[in-house]
Amino acid sequence: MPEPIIEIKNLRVYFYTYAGVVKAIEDVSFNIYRGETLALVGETGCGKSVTSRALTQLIESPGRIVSGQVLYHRDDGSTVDLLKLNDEEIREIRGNEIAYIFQDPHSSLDPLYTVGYQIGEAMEVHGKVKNIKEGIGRAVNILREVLIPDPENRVRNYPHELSGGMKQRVVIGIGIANNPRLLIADEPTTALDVTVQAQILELINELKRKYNATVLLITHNLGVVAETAQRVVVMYAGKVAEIGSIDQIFHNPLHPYTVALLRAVPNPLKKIEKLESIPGTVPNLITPPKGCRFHPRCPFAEERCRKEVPELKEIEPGHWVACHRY
Amino acid sequence: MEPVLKVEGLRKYFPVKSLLRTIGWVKAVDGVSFEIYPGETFGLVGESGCGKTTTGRTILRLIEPTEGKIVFNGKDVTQLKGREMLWFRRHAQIMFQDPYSSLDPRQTVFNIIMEPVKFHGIEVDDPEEFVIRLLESVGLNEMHLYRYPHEFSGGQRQRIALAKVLALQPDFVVLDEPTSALDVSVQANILNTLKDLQKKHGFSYLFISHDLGVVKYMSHRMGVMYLGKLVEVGPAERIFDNPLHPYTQMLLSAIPIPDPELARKKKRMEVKGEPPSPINPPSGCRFHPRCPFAKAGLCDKEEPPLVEVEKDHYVACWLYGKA
Amino acid sequence: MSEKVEELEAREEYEMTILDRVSDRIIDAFASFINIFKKDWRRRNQSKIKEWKLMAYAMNRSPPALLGLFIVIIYIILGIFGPYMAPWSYDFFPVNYNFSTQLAPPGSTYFLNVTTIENGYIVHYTTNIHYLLGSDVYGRDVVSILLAGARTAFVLDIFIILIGPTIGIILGLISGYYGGKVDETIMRITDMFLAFPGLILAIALSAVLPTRIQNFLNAHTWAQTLMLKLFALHARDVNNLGKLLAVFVALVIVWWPGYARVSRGSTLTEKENLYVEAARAVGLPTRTILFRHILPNIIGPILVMITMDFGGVILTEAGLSFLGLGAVPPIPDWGNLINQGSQYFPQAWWLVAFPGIVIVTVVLGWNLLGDGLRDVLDPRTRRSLEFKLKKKSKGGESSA
Amino acid sequence: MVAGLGKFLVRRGLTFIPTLIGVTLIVFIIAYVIPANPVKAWAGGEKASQAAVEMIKKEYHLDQPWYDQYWFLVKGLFTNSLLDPLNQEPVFTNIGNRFIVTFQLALFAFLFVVIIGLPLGIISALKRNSATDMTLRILALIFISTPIYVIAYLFIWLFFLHWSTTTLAGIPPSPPHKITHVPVIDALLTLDWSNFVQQVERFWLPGFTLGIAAAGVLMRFTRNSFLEAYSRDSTLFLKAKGVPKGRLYRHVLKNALVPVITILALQFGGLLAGTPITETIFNLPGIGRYALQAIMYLDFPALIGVTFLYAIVFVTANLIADILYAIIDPRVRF
Repeated sequence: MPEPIIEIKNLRVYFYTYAGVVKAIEDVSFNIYRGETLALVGETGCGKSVTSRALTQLIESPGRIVSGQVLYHRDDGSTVDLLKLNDEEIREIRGNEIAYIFQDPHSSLDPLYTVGYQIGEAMEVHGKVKNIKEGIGRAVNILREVLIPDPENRVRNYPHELSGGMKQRVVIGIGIANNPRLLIADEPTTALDVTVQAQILELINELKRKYNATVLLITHNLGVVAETAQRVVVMYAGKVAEIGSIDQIFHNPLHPYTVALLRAVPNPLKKIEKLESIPGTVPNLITPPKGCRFHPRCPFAEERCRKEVPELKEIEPGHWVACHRY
Repeated sequence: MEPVLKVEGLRKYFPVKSLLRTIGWVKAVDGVSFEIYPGETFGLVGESGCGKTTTGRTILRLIEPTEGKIVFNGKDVTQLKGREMLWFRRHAQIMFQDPYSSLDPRQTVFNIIMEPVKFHGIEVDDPEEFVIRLLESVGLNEMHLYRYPHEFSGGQRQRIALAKVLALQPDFVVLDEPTSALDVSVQANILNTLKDLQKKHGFSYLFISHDLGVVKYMSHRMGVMYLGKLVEVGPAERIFDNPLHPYTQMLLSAIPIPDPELARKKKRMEVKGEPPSPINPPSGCRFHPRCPFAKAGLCDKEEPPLVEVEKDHYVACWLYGKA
Repeated sequence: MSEKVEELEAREEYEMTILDRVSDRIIDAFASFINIFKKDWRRRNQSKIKEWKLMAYAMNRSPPALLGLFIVIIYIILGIFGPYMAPWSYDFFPVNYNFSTQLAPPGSTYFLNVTTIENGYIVHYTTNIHYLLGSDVYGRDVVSILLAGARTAFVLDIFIILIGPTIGIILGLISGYYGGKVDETIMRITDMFLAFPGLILAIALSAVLPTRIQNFLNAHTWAQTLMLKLFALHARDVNNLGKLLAVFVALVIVWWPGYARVSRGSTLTEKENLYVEAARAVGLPTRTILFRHILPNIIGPILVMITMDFGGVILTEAGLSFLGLGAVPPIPDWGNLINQGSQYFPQAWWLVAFPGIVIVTVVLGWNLLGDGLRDVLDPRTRRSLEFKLKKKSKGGESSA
Repeated sequence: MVAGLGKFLVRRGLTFIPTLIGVTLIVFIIAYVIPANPVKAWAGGEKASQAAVEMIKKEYHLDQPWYDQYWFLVKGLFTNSLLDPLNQEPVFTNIGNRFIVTFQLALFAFLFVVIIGLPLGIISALKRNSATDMTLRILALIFISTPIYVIAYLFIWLFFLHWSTTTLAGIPPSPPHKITHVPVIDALLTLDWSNFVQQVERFWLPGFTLGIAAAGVLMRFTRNSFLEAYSRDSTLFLKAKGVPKGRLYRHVLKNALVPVITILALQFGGLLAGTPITETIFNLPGIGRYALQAIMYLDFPALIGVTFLYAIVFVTANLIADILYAIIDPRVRF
């Protein structure tokens, strides 16, 4: 039985925006197991990024974590609820035990500081080095580890002097600088070209093996999921639709949304006569549909789907789905 | 059959300036030739900065070409002026990638669609009826007539853009990554609409994309671009089944396959380096620094020509040339 | 925690206020008015009308902006009708050998024996003049000058802002859209003007221009009549028009470069939007692209700037007359009163205080309005209001 | 990096040359082409003798074609041989001492702008959408809306007539040791406290008056700039790195300062422009008043000298802004 490193229970995040209360995620629950790569997939606005950020309270105003628990199991056997920690306690975990990589390397880095400084800073704020200067020294090794050529000179470069792929390597370098136990990669390759994407995914896998870390990979690209993850959580409109291993999700999808999604993606290695599209549009999360949030677009929707919110049920070992059909 | 569009030796260089002097050229498009036949979709794939978007825009003379011939329905577009240019503007259209910036936010849907129609002097009995008909053909309706773009989702906006293209009844449309800003579920919808319209009206498409899966789904024939040059041209099915150029092979091996079983079985090739800057492209074959099969003394010296290796399947690589 | 959520939701709901209904009425009336001339206008622009109403709601919920609007409306009314509301003519000062009405403190009253010619007869009568806010160095009533001076300020203000920014915006649009050599030339010229401190340039121009302008006026009677009507001046002041108009020309010259810069910048970013390229792709002429597509999209922030500059022009114009340039007595002018007062400060404090208060109030009014417009023009504010009003009305139905 | 900066400065400096040429041309047009008959005014008004007029015409090349007049003028400016027709002294000699007064005034004003505008702007941003923020925003608008000539008299009444905390007559002597030629800085450098206090007593009120509007502008600008920098993705990434609040704000502030610096440079130029009014009211013998005098007497060589000086200061301020910009923001150098 795999042991969980993170247990997310009934997480709920709302955004109090100009336009009203956006119920970004509601009652999201799933586990992340030690040593796995878990992919969180879904379309724009489904709440996958919000979920990943809520883990360490990284929700900006007007957002607010309304309820839920994030149980974090430390190596020493102790367990903490990350949502109960105060600012300083959670700060010590961020970037140290749980590190992030964001989508756009161009905007993640501060343009006014050298990459060496920014890597060194990540170590310094967690007391891994005495001062930034020592940190910059250590940054050379980190740059070497993320396969940046000529690291001795690159530490002195500013972000704008590097290509997109190189910047993302630096961002990854900042992520692994403190040897984190959980690495959260939020669409790490969306802004990059396919060939660079392949290299970055390869690098993340490599580093994960080396440090025995756990990876939470957030993506909308089902191809990336199939090639890198072991388990998948499919989200739709702020809720978890389905959880399973990649083989379960890709070869035996249960939720009508997952089924439709897989039929909408063109596979370059298969002959496709006709892609199937999902009718309708993603619902507005200020006034989400009652009952199952997918029912307005679902071909199998019945009266019950319009009224009752489906619970997440385990259909086969490790394969959970939130749908009234099961 | 006569091609709708024939591009020959198209080049577009952008100057690089420093202290008022030109110190170099970005060779965005460097000698590209292909043709597109009526009712056909020609796909153009490549990574960002390879010149595929510049190619699309240069063909429509949104950017003036540095060199080369663009023959559209028998007329050289680069020589057109005045009335004839307007004729070209009407019959060759473009649809853009970003649905959020490609519609003027201050105009109603009605105005967005009618402005070009009025400008080109196309006679319409009842403008409202005309626009409603168009909206219906792309899956919108008369409720949307007097709304502003911000009231629509990304997919709906691309439909409006499509209705606008349809209004001028063009022969040829450049589709510049029309779905890359959209979610997969919406993307399938737009792609299918595009295919249906092509069947109905006999449009020719130049389909530009970086997504190999989408290109395969849409195109009859396709070209692969690398640093301003076409490295492989041929029927789409053939290129995917039997990629000849090492770059095409690298692209295919780098692209993630949405099927775990196929992904595990997929033939993999190591992906080396990043695309170099188009300012000073490598000598000889531009791909040689990243190519696992590069032969010193040949690939880094001489540029391979685009040659027909099997029927209708062209490739620019010394592996198939000087044997 | 969930209590807090409900509280937040509750606080974010809005009801239609009386002001909202008033602004709705005004906008509806305006729409019907246009509808008379343009068939179907109201139906075709329902989205736009809804947007206008939402803008008005946003305005109605911002007290500072409302205050600004109120001040500005008063200013405009006084700018148009001020000279006719003044108790005395702007150049009337009593001459009396027994006492001096010069620099009379606020609240003082004098009895006057007036001798005038009416219908060809010499008329004598007695009256009294009450200096509510005191009198100036000539013995003119400050209230009357302030009211008549509103017209001077208003006319200069409107015309300078109509002309200066328009020139700037057009040059900026052209410069930003074409780029290259055109851009380089226009921007170098703009830089030259920006390198002058605006006030110094204005001072220099208003010092050298009057003679030329006066010569022009003297040669063209129609221009004289027009200007006298515009500024509501007596025909005998025709020789002072040159100095007044010099300020006008000077400020127009000073006021365009800033707009050229800003609109060039916005055009540069705006033309990156694909709709501009889409317009080129269907062959639309540059003129249409610039004025029908780009201009409406960049005008928002410029409108805010224009609103605030209505205040800026008043400040600068009054500053020039404070320095003795531009409007000189007997032409009624706020800055000129302060100029007079500065020579008798602190004895004649009212000559600085009252025009000062008027200037600060009006300028602040424009600035508050401009600042409020910035929020009103922000589409996010409008979306939010739309949502909250909708929600409120829904809630009301269900409870009823 | 240094080479990059040098190249950048050369490039930037080159664009200033046409600006300066243009400025002299504009002044030339204003001074020589527009006025009806300046010579008469210089020679002593309407009653000037024909001989005197002829002499002045010859001296200032006014009988020559316009390009010759212009060349004479520019050459005169650069060699400081252009004479002020009123007192027959070279123009820049006349300007020299006055400029120090004006510069010192602008310096005081600038100090007030920075110490009022920056912190209040940052506070406003940190407490955004609160009552404090609202108050500060309205305060900034009031600062912007109040003309110098109103606020000056209010302050004179308060500080001079009422509390007598300042003086309005004469200017204190410069300290004996001249290092920068700016009295207050020299006094500070030579630790001449009594002189320093004298300078401050005389200059703080005019400086404060002159700077208050610009402080309002800076407050608004700093607030927006700070909020913009705070809302960037890089801030979220810093949080995700576990960076503590203090250091986070340091990153944000540095990013926010990049645009603020340009505004500051422009404001320094703007402050100089506001000096004619301030100097007149506070009775300071600076170039603002000199310029006014020159205009009143149609003393155009002096006017050209002053505007040329203003343009140079403006251009220099811009250049300094560019240098600071390039130092803070590594992207500019390329």
